[in-house]
Amino acid sequence: MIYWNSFGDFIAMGGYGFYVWGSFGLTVAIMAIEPVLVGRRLKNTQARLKRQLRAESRKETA
Amino acid sequence: MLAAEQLACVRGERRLFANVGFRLDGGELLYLQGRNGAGKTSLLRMLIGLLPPEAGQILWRGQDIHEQIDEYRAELCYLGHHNAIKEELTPLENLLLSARLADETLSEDDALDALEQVGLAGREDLACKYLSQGQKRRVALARLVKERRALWVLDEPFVALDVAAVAWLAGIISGHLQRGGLAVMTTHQPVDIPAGTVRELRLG
Amino acid sequence: MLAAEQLACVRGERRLFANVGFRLDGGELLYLQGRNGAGKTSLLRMLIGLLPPEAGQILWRGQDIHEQIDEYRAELCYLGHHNAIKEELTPLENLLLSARLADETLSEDDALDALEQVGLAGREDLACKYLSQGQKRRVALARLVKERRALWVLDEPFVALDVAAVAWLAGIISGHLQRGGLAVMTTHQPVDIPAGTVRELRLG
Amino acid sequence: MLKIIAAVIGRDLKLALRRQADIVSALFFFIIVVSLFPLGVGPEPDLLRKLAPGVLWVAALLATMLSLPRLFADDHRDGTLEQLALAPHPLGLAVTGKVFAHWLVSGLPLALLAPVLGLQFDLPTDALLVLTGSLLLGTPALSGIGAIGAALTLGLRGGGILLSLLVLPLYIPVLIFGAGAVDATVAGLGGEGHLSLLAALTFAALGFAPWASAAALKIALE
Amino acid sequence: MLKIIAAVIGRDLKLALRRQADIVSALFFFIIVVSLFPLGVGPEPDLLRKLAPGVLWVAALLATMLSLPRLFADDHRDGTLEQLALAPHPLGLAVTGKVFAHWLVSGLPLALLAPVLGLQFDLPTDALLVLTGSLLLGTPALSGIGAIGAALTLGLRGGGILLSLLVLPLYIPVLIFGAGAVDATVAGLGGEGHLSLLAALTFAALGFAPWASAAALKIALE
Amino acid sequence: MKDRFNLYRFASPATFYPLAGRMIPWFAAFAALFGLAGLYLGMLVAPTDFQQGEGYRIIFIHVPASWMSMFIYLVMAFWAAIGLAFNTRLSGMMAQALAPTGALMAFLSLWTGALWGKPMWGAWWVWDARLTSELILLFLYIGYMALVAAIDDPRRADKAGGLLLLVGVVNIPIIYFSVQWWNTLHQGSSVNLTKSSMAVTMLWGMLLMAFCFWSYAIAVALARVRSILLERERHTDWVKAELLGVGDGERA
Ligand code: HEM
Ligand SMILES: Nc1ncnc2c1ncn2[C@@H]1O[C@H](COP(=O)(O)OP(=O)(O)OP(=O)(O)O)[C@@H](O)[C@H]1O
Ligand SMILES: Nc1ncnc2c1ncn2[C@@H]1O[C@H](COP(=O)(O)OP(=O)(O)OP(=O)(O)O)[C@@H](O)[C@H]1O
Ligand SMILES: [Mg+2]
Ligand SMILES: [Mg+2]
Repeated sequence: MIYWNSFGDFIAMGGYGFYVWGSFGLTVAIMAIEPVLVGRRLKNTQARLKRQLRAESRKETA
Repeated sequence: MLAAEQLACVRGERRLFANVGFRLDGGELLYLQGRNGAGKTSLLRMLIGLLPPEAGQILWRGQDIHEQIDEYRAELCYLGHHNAIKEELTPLENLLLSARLADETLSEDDALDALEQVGLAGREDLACKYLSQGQKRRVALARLVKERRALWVLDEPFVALDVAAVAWLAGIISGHLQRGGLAVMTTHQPVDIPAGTVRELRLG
Repeated sequence: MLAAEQLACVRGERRLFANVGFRLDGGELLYLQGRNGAGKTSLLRMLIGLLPPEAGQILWRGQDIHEQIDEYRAELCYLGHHNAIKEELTPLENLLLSARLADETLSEDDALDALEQVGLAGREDLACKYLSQGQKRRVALARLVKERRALWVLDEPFVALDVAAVAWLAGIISGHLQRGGLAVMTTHQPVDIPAGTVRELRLG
Repeated sequence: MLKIIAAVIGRDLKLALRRQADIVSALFFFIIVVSLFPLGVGPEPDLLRKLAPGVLWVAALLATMLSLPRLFADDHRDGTLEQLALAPHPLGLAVTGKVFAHWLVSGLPLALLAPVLGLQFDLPTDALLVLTGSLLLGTPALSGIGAIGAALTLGLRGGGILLSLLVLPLYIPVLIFGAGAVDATVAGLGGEGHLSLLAALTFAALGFAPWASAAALKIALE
Repeated sequence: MLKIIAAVIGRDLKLALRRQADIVSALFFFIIVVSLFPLGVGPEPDLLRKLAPGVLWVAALLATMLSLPRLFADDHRDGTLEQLALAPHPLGLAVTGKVFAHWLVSGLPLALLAPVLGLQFDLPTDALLVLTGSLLLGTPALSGIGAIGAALTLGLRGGGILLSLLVLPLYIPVLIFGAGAVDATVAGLGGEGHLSLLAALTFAALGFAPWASAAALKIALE
Repeated sequence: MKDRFNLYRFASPATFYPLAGRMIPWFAAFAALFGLAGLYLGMLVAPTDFQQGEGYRIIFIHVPASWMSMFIYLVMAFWAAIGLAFNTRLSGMMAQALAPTGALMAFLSLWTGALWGKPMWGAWWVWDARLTSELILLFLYIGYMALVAAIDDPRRADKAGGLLLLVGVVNIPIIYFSVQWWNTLHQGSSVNLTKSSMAVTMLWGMLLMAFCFWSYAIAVALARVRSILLERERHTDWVKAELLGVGDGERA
């Protein structure tokens, strides 16, 4: 099934390695980083709001 | 004639007020009060239909203003923080143009007469940029002299006016009320309006 | 300490006033009056050295202010029509920055304290663009709380303030006078300043 | 309906005439930008002739764009816009008047000046004619589309540059067909096809833009 | 002396970071204007390569220029400028700080982005380097000269377009040497001569501009 | 009155926030699954292209990214239209949550296209209609984000941004049909339902990758809309309940 004869061939991509891996590399990088950033933003927001809301409710009860 | 029911206002993310209501009939003045940031200007902008209320409705002659917005506006005169005058034009040109754009008819004689009443006689032909802050305000107020629309909405009309001009404006508003007009007004300065019924509404 | 002699002012092509003079000593307040367009703001801008007088001179501790402009300005605090605050910054940042740019030292604690006094406690960390007109004015006024410069020049400081804030500011000005400071002020609203000698000067 | 449009046009023209500096500066900006290119690119006539349609059109775009922030800003600041919105007729009509007045003051003079500048680039006469025609046909679309951008960015800090960010991408079709018409004429192919597409664009923009701008203005006035 | 300059720079950078949209929009304006030319001129790579230095430099000029009106306008409108003028140190120092902050926010990013755009025009590598270098050297002069124009037109209606009218002619030497350096490199002649002239221009501008601007500001504040 | 209640409930932030939270893992899993399958087919199994050599494999990213860049814009425009017509709070937030991902997709389309163009056409970039209009699409995304960021009042931002989205939507057909309208370097559409000129494995690889990008975009946008929801609605009772784990406002 597998089309490639060797791993080296796979990396070389018939001489187009730079272009192919440049495309795939950046895409994979972006698709790895964006979710992390988004997830972090969500976590941060949740934590910050939690802190604020706690402080507020403490103020109210006080 | 003008009624507001259960109005609520949210600006940015803050709820400024909720459940505000009032009724106002001919010859009555609504005097809107409240500390800085209470939402007076916001309420006025709801009344003139520029700011959609978060909740509640505003009725004019028993009907929601947004269902008859052009008819409503033909009976409305609003004067905001800004003077709505063009610095390059003379007071006379400004007065005539603002009438034309508001779809009113105002003859040149009437306009000259109005300018004389606000104490700008002799300056009708000077571009407004040469007038002082208070004089510019007077040009804006000159609109009211010949204004016969039923509802006046005035946001801090007395700002920048000297004592003489304040008294004059109070007289103009009284006249409007006596003719059976309605007015809604905000101001931080206490001012005496000699005629008409004054209702107060305090926000916040 | 502050004296003006035979000042004259021409703006555009109009002579606003001529032969205006006064003397002001420690503990005294000069209350500048006049109808709209009389030239009050123009006179204040002369006093702070931004507008060169057409004729006459302004003396500080007996010497022309333009001969000692940096020294004079180190003793001067001016508050104009505009608030001189940045909408993107918080009240606290604004206060600290304006002190830094004016070459004053202001600790963060002092700044927080000042903000509390003007009734902005709890909003120190909110960007100023979210404040109402009156609240912004209060941020600007917070500068005065810790201000120990000798001469205060205030152009319509009470505009846009509600009743509570007006009383507070009058108190702050009294305190300044009691400490032997000088103040020059304009306003169309009559306001009671409880302490110090009040001199009046009427233009036009 | 026509009464109010005419009133707005009359007012805006009167204001523009009172401060002629505006009209003159837009024209001079156009001239200067066009003249910058020979300075940056070098003086070869062949190169310049090829450049000319693109440069003239891009400069016209930029000159129009620079005058856009003020289309509504003055009226907004001094409260006139509020009064227009409160008048008992649809705001779109008033905006139509303003767009038309803007074109009279900015687009029309550009189109009339362009052939003179085209001469500097050694364009042949038929290309000059098509250049003027394409500008006459295309600049109303620039005013119309620009009005939407101006309304969307009204009152925002940094509005000018944000405005160009929003508007320039939408100007690109106008630019392509406008400059394309001149290019085609220079190449001897005849620019009619481009010109009719340009006319279609302008019609669409003028029909649609005032109402979109009015909607954006109402949002800005809240 | 340095304290006040540093305070002004710190404040302006803080403000710029709070509204990053500004920086980003200026950059995108640059990109868009650069992209407009091929659309107007046509896609031939040879022609485009010849155009590239001129187009990139003109676009940098225009992008800088568009951000100029706000250099003092915000401070003027909210009264901060008055307070700066009333501070007990020369106004020129504060202006120096503002000019430097303006460059950090507008000129520097442009210079760093330019090589990427140069690639779109198929410029060779050494030309790309010289392009970046010339922009790094030249843009401070643009900020400095621009500050004078911004101060002179402060508070005038239609200031934006008037400003460009004043400033663009003064930018021409910078443009000629800047684009010239790149042109010379593309032609294989070496751009050092142009670059050193550019450096001289920048030094002169930075020494002189803050004080001229301060004088103009004082006039505007009367 | 009743159906209005339902409509609002459907778009109600309080119900949507937890729902989105539950959907995210699913779409993330789909994305990973389709991605692995697509890469396996595309990179390991599919044979070479006799014209373009191995360089053609960029297609497995280029085409899905290009499609998504256009599709996301259409979805944003759809939400904008809903928001302007029915004044629903959620629509504007959805549009804002999608924009960065859409811009990234447009950027990836440009990036992979440029890396493809260098070996195939000998230039990183040519000023051809499709490439140019894709670039404009990126500008439209950036313009939208800049406009929304410049407006402080979130609801004004939603409305103004929505209007801009609707105005800009004319660009999408231009991109899509540009290769047919203008004679350009860029190749035309080769995927169509009746006859496909591509090898079956290539086609499947591309479709799987497209599904991967699609699921990915949904997952990321949902996560982003959750933060936006929290920030916007931080004063409401449901956020309090959600974050502090207490009952709803009536109890408090
Ligand atoms: C930066 C440059 C490029 C951009 C912005 C771009 C843009 C696009 C877009 C928007 C599509 C999707 C449209 C559709 O499916 O009809 C697409 C598809 C495609 N592109 Fe590109 N492209 C670029 C460069 C290239 C290059 C250099 C090649 C190959 C030599 C290429 C080959 C393809 C192919 C084969 C498709 C799929 C068409 C189909 O089968 O439907 N593209 N591109
Ligand atoms: N467009 C807006 N976006 C966000 N917040 C706003 C907006 N307009 C007003 N606000 C906020 O709404 C509140 C009320 O503003 P408003 O102008 O109605 O107050 P006001 O009662 O007129 O106050 P003042 O007495 O100071 O004039 C303020 O806190 C203000 O910051
Ligand atoms: N820069 C200027 N150029 C020309 N005329 C000016 C300028 N500034 C002010 N004036 C004119 O000078 C006169 C006085 O203005 P000034 O602002 O000093 O008045 P004021 O006493 O403060 O009035 P107000 O009570 O309205 O604030 C006005 O007639 C005004 O039009
Ligand atoms: Mg108010
Ligand atoms: Mg004054």
